[in-house]
Amino acid sequence: MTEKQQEREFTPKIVGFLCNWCTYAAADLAGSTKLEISPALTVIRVMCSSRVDHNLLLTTFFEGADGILVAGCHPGDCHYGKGNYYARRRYAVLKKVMEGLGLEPERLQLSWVSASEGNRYADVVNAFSEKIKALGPNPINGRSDF
Amino acid sequence: MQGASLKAVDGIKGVIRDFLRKALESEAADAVLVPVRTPAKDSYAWILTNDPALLDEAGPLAPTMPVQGAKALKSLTRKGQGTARVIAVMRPCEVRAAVELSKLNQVHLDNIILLSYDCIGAVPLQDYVGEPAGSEERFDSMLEARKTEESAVKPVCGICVDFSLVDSDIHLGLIGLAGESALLIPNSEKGGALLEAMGIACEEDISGWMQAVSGLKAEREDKRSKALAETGASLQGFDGLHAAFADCVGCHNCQSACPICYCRQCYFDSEVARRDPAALLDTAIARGGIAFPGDRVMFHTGRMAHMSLSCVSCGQCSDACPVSIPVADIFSYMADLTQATFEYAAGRDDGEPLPLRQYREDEVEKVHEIVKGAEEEEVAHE
Amino acid sequence: MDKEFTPRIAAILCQWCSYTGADLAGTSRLQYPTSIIAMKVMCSSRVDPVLLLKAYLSGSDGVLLGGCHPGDCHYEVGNYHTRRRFAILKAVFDTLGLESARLKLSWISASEGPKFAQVANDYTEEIKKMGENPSKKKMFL
Amino acid sequence: MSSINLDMSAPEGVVALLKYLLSSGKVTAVLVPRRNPDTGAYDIGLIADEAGLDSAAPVDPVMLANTGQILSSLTPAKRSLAVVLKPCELRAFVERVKREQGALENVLTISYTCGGVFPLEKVIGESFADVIPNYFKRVGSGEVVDGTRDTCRACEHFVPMNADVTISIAADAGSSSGCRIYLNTDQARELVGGLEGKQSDDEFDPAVTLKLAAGRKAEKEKLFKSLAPTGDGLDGVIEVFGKCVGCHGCGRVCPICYCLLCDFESRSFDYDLPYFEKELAGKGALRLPPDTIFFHLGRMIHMSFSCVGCGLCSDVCPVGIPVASMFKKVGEHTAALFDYVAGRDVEEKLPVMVFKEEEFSELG
Amino acid sequence: MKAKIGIYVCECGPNIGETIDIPRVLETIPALEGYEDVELVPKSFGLLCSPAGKEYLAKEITDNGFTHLVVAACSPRDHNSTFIGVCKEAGLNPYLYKIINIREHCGWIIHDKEAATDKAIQYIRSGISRVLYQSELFERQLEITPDVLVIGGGIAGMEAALSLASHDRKVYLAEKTGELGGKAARFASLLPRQGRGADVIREKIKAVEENEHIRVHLNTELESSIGFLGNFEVVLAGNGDDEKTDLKVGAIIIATGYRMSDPGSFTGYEYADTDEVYSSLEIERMNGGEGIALRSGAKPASVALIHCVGRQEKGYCSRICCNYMMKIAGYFKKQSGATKVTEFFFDMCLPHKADQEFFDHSVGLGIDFKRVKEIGLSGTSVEFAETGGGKQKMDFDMVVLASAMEPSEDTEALAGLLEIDLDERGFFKEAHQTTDPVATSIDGIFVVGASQGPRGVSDSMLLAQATAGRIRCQLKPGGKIVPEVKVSEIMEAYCTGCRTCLEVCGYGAIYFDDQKGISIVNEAVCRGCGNCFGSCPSGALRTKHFTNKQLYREVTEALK
Amino acid sequence: MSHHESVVVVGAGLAGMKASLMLAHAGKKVHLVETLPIIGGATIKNEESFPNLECSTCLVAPIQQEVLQSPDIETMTLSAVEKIEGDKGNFTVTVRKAARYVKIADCIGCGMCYEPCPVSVANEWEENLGERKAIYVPCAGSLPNVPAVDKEHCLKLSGKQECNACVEACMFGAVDLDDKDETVNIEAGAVIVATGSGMFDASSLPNLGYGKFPGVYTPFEFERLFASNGPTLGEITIRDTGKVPAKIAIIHCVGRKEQGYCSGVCCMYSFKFAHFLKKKLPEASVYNLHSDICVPDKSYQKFFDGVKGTHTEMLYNSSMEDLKVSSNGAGLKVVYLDEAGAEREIDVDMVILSVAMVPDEGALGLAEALGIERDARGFFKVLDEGIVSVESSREGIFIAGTAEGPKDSQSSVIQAEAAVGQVLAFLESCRPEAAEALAEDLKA
Repeated sequence: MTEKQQEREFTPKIVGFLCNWCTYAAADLAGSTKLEISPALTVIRVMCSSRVDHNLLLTTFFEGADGILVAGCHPGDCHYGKGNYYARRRYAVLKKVMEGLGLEPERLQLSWVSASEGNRYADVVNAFSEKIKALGPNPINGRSDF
Repeated sequence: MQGASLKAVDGIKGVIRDFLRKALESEAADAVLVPVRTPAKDSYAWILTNDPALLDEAGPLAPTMPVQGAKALKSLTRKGQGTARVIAVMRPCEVRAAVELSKLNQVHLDNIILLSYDCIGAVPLQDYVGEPAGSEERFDSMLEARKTEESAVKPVCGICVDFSLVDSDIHLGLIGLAGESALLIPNSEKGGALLEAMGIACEEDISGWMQAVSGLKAEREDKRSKALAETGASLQGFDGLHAAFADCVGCHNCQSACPICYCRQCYFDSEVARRDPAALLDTAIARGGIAFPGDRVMFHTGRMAHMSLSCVSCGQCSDACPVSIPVADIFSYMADLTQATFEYAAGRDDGEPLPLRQYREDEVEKVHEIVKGAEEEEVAHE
Repeated sequence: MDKEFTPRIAAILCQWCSYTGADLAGTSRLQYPTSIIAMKVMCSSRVDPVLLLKAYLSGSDGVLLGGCHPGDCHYEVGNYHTRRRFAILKAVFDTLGLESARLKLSWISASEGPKFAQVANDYTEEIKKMGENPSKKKMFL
Repeated sequence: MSSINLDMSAPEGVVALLKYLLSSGKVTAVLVPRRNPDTGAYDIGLIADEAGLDSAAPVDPVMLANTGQILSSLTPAKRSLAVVLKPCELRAFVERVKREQGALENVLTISYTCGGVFPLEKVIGESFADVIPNYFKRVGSGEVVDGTRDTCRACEHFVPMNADVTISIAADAGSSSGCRIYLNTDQARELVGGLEGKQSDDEFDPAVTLKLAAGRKAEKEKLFKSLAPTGDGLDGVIEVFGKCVGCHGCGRVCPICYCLLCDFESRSFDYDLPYFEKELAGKGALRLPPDTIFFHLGRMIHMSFSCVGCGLCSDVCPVGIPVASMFKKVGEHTAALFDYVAGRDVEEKLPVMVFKEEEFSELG
Repeated sequence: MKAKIGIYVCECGPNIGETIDIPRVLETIPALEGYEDVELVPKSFGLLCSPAGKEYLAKEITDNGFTHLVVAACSPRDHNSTFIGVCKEAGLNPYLYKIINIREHCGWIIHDKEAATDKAIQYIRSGISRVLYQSELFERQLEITPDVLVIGGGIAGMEAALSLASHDRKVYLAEKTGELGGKAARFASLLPRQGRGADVIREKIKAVEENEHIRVHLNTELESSIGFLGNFEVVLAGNGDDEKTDLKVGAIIIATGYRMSDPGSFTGYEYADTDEVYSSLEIERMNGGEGIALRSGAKPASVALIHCVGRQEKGYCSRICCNYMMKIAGYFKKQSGATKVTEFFFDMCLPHKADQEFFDHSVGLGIDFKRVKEIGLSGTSVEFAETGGGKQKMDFDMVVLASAMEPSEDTEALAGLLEIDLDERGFFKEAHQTTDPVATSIDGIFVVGASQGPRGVSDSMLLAQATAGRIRCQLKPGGKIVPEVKVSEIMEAYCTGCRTCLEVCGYGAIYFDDQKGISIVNEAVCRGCGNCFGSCPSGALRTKHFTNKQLYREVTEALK
Repeated sequence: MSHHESVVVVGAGLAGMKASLMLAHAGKKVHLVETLPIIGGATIKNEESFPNLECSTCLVAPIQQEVLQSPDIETMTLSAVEKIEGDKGNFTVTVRKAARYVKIADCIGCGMCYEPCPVSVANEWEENLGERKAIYVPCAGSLPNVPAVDKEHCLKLSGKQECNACVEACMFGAVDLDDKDETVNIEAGAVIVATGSGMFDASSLPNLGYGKFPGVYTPFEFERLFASNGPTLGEITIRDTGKVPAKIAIIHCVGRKEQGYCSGVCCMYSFKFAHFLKKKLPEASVYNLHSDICVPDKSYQKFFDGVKGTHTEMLYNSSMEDLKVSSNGAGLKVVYLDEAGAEREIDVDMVILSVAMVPDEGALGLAEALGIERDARGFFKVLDEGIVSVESSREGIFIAGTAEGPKDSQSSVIQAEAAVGQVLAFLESCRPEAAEALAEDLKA
């Protein structure tokens, strides 16, 4: 197989942590509208985006996820009041660490998708999955020295 | 701000010993926490004492920093504040760590008087224990010249910009002062009250000293940004990261020596972080192999995410590393990066809340940029 | 050394035998020195030797661990385990040249009030002879 | 059949053996030290792909971490693994199995007569590669090699105990050109039996190691004497451990210290101020953080009889305390109380798990 | 015991039946690697959420003796509760079950059937893996006390007390001052749309005093409070004496009202004490007494009423000023029809359907309304510019200012004591401004009346009634409460006591145990969002049913 | 179950749903009667709610879901109250349930039935901005997620043609075109009326051009235009022309004078629209033509300050009668009188009319059916307006939400909660034990 072919055949593995109240609902809406969404994403439901801590994201990344999506309610809409504000700060720290280490921070994405935004959900997931496709596999997957 | 000029008979160390003795004798303080040389004369340890006579053996300006002072303070005050007023003689980075720990409720500073000084750096621990007598000599000559010799101190000391006045109660100015004199500067109400109780009047002009300090600071800032940029460049990507930590043996000494890593048990040593045997084997099969000691890079990056916001660049991690990984340089680099994101500086001010304990609805610019970036890209795609 | 030296001996006693023995010594009006500071545990096997070590390092001049005679343990076999652990502790002390004589294990049954008093007296005398626990003066511990 | 001889140096022979195991599908993966050919950095690889064995350095005189400890995180193994361990690492693993921290099922243990390893600080230098050939030469001739760790030079248990496979290296002058593989168990014969080589019924003869054993013993006595040179008792202990910075790295890398949260780091070792005030009143001075020496003595009480002398604790000590030597010395005494040898036999119960009714009558 | 997992794929008609190759799913599952020591029983069914499906599933669980259950069907938002019900009925702890959403996340969105099937298998495998890490959780029922403490004896507090007091519910009413009624007790009249005269306040006071189920504590303030919905322990303290009252109540209602901001503190209104400038409350007082008069005792012949004083500075409209200024204008007109009354307003705020009528009525009284864009005061001389006009100056005998309402003085202290939030303006903050306006972030603590924001008498009373509604629903006498099960817990050994979790928790569900030096989750209060977990670097927290182990399983499976 | 354990709630908007849930929590059996095929009310038409611009669906969907899943709430869609008999605490409420033609219990909401339906009609729920089939759910994400058949347009039901497309498409046999309307009698102790409100008919003011120019919109039309689950998927384009507007005028107080009151919420939603427009069309110019600004909540001013100047130009319109919207060829021209009474004009592409909230069109009928009074403006009257704001003129019947008068969501919820409190107290007083206790009290 040539490198190019390989590239073409690459189906990324993306893990999406979706907040139960907004983004998970948006995913349902997208589903019931039968929008086509990239199978690259595997959804993991959490109650709130603030539940997602650094270690969970790092583990996911070092376990070889090609992309990680954290998605929750828009700021101000958190079902629990202010969880997503904290989530946003934690995300910013991790993003900065990845940036500082040149670990392709674009593999980590935070998105706000509300329950009525089924289309946006599809767009976000598909765009992210395209972006990751273009980026190629998480380099850790080719390495036996980690 | 004004200070009191102190003339010493017995070198700078003598100035501090004298001051501490007086503080105990005048009952302005109940105890002091200072480094004292170990009986084998091969290191220093933190000693809490109320006995003025014992201070003769104290090395308040220890050449090396075996245990970060904030950790000593933590062991003393983690469970709360007593009534005894304790003067702790600590380097600026130790004071800053103590301030961070105070925010994290691991240190209680109410009855602690932090006495700090212009720091000329610390000799790397392994250098010191390898050659204690020589290190003492070298340090003393640096102290006399009041000038840092970069080859003799830890790399982070050479690029330290917070070597002088920090959030202490009393500061001892040394840099740029002639002869054996030192400037005692009250730096908080508590500190001022102590000096007053000891009958020390602070009426000396300190602008000369301040000028010398800011001069050095400017010099250091320049050096620091260059050095950190270099570190950053060496780290890039999985290759860089792997190279940096290739020799890591997974002992986690860096974490346990770190004053900021206050967890009882590091998450990465915990049961939760352990992967089950089958999962490890699966990963090995998928990648062709995995490397042990396991999760080394994950540990270091995880620690960056967890504590770089509070990192004070004291260099203890490098001191504790048995395989000479420049952990401190790396963390210092990361600390500058993450702290700038939140317009935060670790240990700058006890009143400044920890970034992850608060939020703003309209985020500070850099956080906003990070999050905004992702949002805009999506919209553009639509 | 101070002639008036009265040692402090931490005595950790199993509640079924030794502690009852100590009580008996008391109710029998048997004299034993005030140096003994008795503490009750359910079984001598509850005592991790590290606790005895802590007592030693904290300046206890002597450390006495009392339990039921081998075979008499209220919990069947607890004191056999105690004995092994104590042996390890002693061996560590001996190897490092620490004064293992400051550690004492004694089997005292509930009826042995006199034995308790005897052990207390003898051990106190022995410790008196040894003098103060040097760890009291070691600030670098 | 109980041995196979390969026509290559022992280190090469081990790699060939591992390659055979992987390529024949007898094992799913092997756990073995590797050396990055570009950087010279070592790690311990769990390798599932035969190509990955090219960088294997199975018997290099390096110990980055205790392979026994790593192996225990990979067990119980659902699929079969082969592991190359130093004798002390194997003993550590066995000690861990006794503590339910691992299992022997599905694990093929490969060990070798060990010439000792170099301290970590020497290993990380670039020039280390140059040291290795000379090392194997001297090891083969049964010498106690200069520059290897104190505890290795003083180690008398360099012949593996209960390994499935034993490779003859130390005190075997032939090991530079021939690799003698002894198959000690049925499992070994089943998995390795198909390896192409000169088969024989020879069994490993401990007699050849006697000279090395004697040399090691002499080193040991010297070492024990050198500890705490100027003091004995508390002063001696303070002399040795006084510069401890309390990082507890020794405990963390110790394969025997298996506690998830060391008691000395737990809440029970937090003191409140009245405690410190009392201490201060008594002594006039006290050290902070407290319990510096206590930690080491406590650890000796808890685990010294299981100490296998792997030496990692000394390696990671940032202030160069001879932790391993001290533990080795104490451990010999505590284990001797019970005629116990750590890691000798997985069936042998930990001394603190069992007792005899008639023993230690002198104690009370 | 060997785990036996039932895996039921719902065909959901064509929705899953045709979009996913169910036979392939069923074939693949038993062959999954790594589950050799687990018994997997995969089956499919037409429509599991139908009555027949539920019955079938319940029977399957019982007959097979499943230890765990995985249902591959639709979104948990649709039918999680359905299958939880089935588990409960069949005697399987519902926390040992998991629903896998293969309809919304596979069948409907992945249009290639093969790919959708692969994805479904992946999700199901992940579910199997996860349930093995799930543990049983049990609902708890907590006893409650239905009694209520009301803090503040103004109109809102009294209304709340009256709405709740009954033979099986006691209400304690703590009032800081020596009398009930609050500011409204001094009103000479209410707004016309409020239907009744001001005597309604007096009637309420009497009703409260006579109600045997209400215990009034005058000159009393809250000293401390701990607990949660249904179980608060509070201490009241007399502010004149040292008397302490310990109470157990199920809910706390804050009705501490408002305070008029000092108009003199706003730019343009720096008047002297001797000036004939008054606040609306002063006018109410005069009107209720000797009549509205100047300091000299003379009745004013001309009066300026100025709206929106301090609105700019405070950053909010106080909602009721336009209306009560018209009421006050009416007082002047009633006192003497000849009084020249001029109202200066910026925007007339008449948000109630009846307000316009009142305005029209006021115009009819001859009140001169001037819409201004700027205004200033110097003594009793008013400088202003009307919209669309230039600057003018008019002199009056008297000026009345409608100053912004602000939180009453003890608001901040009370919020600190009860650990509830204040909004950016200093009023108590609602749990949710739109959907939960009378509750606070702490379940069981409610805010009514003007302490929640500027309100008039009738709105305050309505809020009080709303709170009564809430409490009646949540705290039935003799009833119990069932707290959330999927809560956080703290593992003592790993907690360092840094209290980060306390700060990020939005519900006050975590408290600090000084004795132990650790944080502790009050499971009765925790809502299970997991923010505390996200904040804890030590991993000392565990979010039940969303533990790290469980989520790591999902991640690992996602990456296989 | 005795009467007093059961309550009828009329209207499944925010107030009605909140009230139902609370009553269910309190252990009452609730019959929630809704005329539409879905629940959620006006709130779910909005993408975001003021003042915090929270996603309305995120706020309301959990409430809808809980209502539908509650075993204590019987949700009756396509239903209306016909009459009520009995009195306080002992009502018999007659509800007419229109046939849905889809069995809710059997339908799983997959939507397979819409596709083959040959009929396409304007979707009134989408303010006629989009189309729907004769078997339909009003919009994606509707709850209950079960379609209904519009018998007026269904070929078979209207007798136009024999068509069974939807019946055949349904795998579950859930479509039942033989379904019949039915009438049920509910025994209930109390009734809460939460039927919401209507919108002032802008076409009654010809000078505003509504109905005449495609660029003139009502608020709900604009909400649906903006909604990401709306007919344009949130794209703001002018109907017929498909043009993206560059200039938009929002005209306040439409119908205020005619109705005789300020609705109290229009200023806020007008500002919200300005925010929406700027968010989606950053280059657009937005004008708010206003008179008195009414932002009566503590948080509203901040919102207003946030849009004023940055998101919209504020233009004072001193006379609604003199305002005129006309065509200028390419777009629209708005002529109005400014604060000084001078005539001004602006050219725009789109006009949004912020119309008054008015009584719901069914209010009169419902008032008659329930035997309760309405006020002069046509809203349901409450006893002692203002002091006890939830009791209707008939004992045992309570009013909540905008059925009582214009108000914002917060006030609607407050009223619903208050109504529940009153209902519970009322039902308590109706219990025979309570009567006995009272009698005893009196004796004593």
